[in-house]
Amino acid sequence: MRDKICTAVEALSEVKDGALVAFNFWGPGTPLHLMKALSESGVKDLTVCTNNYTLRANELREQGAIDAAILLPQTRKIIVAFSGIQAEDASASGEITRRVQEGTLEIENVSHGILIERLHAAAMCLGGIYSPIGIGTGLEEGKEKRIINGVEYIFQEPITPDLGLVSATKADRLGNLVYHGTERAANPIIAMAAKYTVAEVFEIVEPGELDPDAIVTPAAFVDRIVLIPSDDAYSKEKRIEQTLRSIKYRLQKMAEAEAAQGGNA
Amino acid sequence: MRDKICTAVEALSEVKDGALVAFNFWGPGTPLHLMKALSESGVKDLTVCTNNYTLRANELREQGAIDAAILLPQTRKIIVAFSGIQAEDASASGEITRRVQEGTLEIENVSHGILIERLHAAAMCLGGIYSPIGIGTGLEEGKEKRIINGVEYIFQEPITPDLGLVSATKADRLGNLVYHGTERAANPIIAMAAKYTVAEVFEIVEPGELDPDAIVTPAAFVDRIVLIPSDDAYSKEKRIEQTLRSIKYRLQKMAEAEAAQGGNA
Amino acid sequence: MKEKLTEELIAMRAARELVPGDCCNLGIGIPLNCAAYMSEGVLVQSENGVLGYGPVYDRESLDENVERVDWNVVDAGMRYLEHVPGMSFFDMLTSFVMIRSGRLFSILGGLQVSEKGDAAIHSMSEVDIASKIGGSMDLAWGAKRLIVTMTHCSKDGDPKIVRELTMPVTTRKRVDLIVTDLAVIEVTGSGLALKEFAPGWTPEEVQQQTGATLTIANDVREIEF
Amino acid sequence: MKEKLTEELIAMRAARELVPGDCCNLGIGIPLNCAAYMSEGVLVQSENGVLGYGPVYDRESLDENVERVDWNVVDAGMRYLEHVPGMSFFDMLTSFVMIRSGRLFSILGGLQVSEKGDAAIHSMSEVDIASKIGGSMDLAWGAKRLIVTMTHCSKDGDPKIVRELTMPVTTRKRVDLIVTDLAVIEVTGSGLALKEFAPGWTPEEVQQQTGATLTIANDVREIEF
Repeated sequence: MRDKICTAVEALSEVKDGALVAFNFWGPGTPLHLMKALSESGVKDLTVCTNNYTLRANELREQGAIDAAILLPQTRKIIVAFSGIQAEDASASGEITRRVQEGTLEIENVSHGILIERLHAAAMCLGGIYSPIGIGTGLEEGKEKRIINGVEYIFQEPITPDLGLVSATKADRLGNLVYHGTERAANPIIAMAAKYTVAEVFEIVEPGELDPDAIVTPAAFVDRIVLIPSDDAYSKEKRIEQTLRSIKYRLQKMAEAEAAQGGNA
Repeated sequence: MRDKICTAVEALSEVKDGALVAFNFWGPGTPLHLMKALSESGVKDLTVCTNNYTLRANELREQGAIDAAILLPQTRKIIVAFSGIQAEDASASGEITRRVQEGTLEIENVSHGILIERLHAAAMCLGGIYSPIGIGTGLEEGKEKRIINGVEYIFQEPITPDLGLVSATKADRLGNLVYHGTERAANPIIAMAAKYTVAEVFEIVEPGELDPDAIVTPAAFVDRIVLIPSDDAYSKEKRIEQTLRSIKYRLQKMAEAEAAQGGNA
Repeated sequence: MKEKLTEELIAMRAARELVPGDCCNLGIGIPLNCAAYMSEGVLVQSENGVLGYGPVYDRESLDENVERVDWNVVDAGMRYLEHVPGMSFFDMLTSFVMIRSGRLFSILGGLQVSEKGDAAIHSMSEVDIASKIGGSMDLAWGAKRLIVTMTHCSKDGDPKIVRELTMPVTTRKRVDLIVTDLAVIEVTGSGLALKEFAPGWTPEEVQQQTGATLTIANDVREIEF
Repeated sequence: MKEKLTEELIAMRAARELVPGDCCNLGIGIPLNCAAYMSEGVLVQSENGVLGYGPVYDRESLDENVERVDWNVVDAGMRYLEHVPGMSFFDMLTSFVMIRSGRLFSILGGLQVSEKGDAAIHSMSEVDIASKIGGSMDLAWGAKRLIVTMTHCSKDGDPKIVRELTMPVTTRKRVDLIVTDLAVIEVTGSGLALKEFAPGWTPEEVQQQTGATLTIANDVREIEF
């Protein structure tokens, strides 16, 4: 049997320059271990497709927290539904602004629903879809429109990732995946849409240990399984520590802002 | 709280003539109790959309087995991916032929994938999709085609059921559904695509008894929940009996056919 | 001096639009406060893939609850959620089917609303390059009923209810109800109808702070709490 | 008199195209027999929503096994399946993503195959009004590799491998390999290449039973079992 279990480095060894890479970025269910490995892989000219492109503060990044900007030096285009790019405490923000202005970085804004429907259109091998979202907004610029049964739609092309990075709670050796809670998010759709899917998991079990009714991503969609090492910077425990640090940092910033306002009043 | 739990008669009381009704017909996961109730409801001019339109032999029908043809007198159009209409032992077959010839019944042939993608397009509120399936076949007749990035596609309109009849193993009182095994099939997609969804289940439990990670159809998609009475003709036990009778009947027919062939040789 | 409604009171009033059995998505900002005032039996949805959630962990106390918190369960705004009976988790495809198909009420924050029911809901990011559209366009387009909650005027005192939007459009002709710190206004086919006004204010005073013409509903009355 | 291969032998030869780790859908007819000859580790899929299934209950013995059979687990052909480790159940949307996206081998039965790789796979129903397309069009279009298994000629002796299809088309230009009771034939960009022939037959005899021109592969050989 072909073994799907390998390290992140092995799993990403054949990714090519110019690849379109998709991943979920929404707290739990973010493939941080694989993102880190991809940032160290040397591939360049990536198109990065993610639901959220939220920058962490420099202070948190110095303590190990990462965000999609870890791939920024290798990125030529970002497709994203929600961006949180705070200028004051995230230096990557300035880099993004500068690179967009000088024309070495492109940003394509979509909505969460459009992102998901375009990924799913790719999974179903469709040529395109007519979506109702964005009519009368900035998103219709340059797009083909069509009225069907009296309603106006925008033509949307599928987004087919060359590489899907997926995060799940558990895999069995065959590649069946289960998710817990809201880590599911875009992960199952990315696994189905990508030409090549790598899943990072916190645990690998034997076939038969997962309830066949509860498997969300069947093995056919998973090409490689990477077990996150227990001493990894993105182990379960380390992620909780980083989350708590990030919340404290945010609370502190809010308190500072309030104090400053109080001083002005 | 609005109570979603009711009888089949109550659940179907507001279905209107001319409705498009969708259901899964594939062994387990077929809403037989609701199909029976719909056949007794008096609504007419239905469009029936189902993955399989397989007729049972008269002998089995007399013993309580049903198929989509129970709705035939109320049906003006059938949208179907796979038809098993055996002339010799199912009298409904003759009725279908006659009505198609006289123009009171229309049949639209699709593939399983086309049926599902059109139902899902409706669920996502799309205006239409470009599907690769059916190019160069009879299914492209009369359809708009388009070449996108060098590949030819057929424009498919969404199928939006007015009524979705769904079969699941269990519901909780809120309407969350879980399925077991291959009863899942088209049920979750029909629940999402239909304007009004009625689920028949074998058991209703309290909220919290279903694992939130294992719920397949969330409560928002279910308008009414019908518990199949334990003495119903389509209770779990009765279905198994009907299945066994159907298998025996098929084996007997095959034996007869072989004997006849042997006689001819 | 006349008081405007607090964010809590705006949220309380908006939450009253829902009855048990309804499903609802709450946007960032004022709408998030609605959760506390919802009738029991309203199922709250978040676009990352959860329906039927209840209390949210207080950020201040998260590190005291490290053992109890389920770190895999957040809403779209990254708030950690307690487990409650009847909750379900699903993927974003299922989530956006739910959002688009008229099964959810959406209560969203607003930057501007026009008399036609157009709304500017999402902002651009701090550096004005990437947008913060998120789920707002889908939520606004597909809502069973779209309720926008916001302050009646901007910090600079400019009316946020206007004839034509001047900010980036999130949705066209979809707003059903506007709940502000001064009024409850229905968007009808023939314009804006003032239904309720904040205690101590008059319909005329509300009109003065509004950038579009209000018709005064026959049964106009003070907002009651 | 020369023997043609039995359906079992056709299935055995076709099954050999797969290696452990491959995923595969088996059509009705001869392909169903392949299951028995698959290498361990090949995951078999059925379009109603199951992957990784193993043994199928014998229909004759179902009523002896009423207590053991899981009546909720069937394949597309309504055969009851035993539970095996690693099996998964999913909805038809997931199933058809899997089917279309080149992740599965498809082994399907055939009524006719043309030299261009067109195939007639589905029949019309007995009354010729409704079709039996089922999943065949999706399975043929989206297969990683499409293998058609069939008898070389019809019951009346007509070749089923032809220049142009005369029966309703299921798919155009998708067939990769044809396995019949006489031969293994590859569909290439430049036509049909005879790779293997049934024991006791010659390439010339196979050509005589074929309605299109075969090129004889350099390494043509007898099918080995």
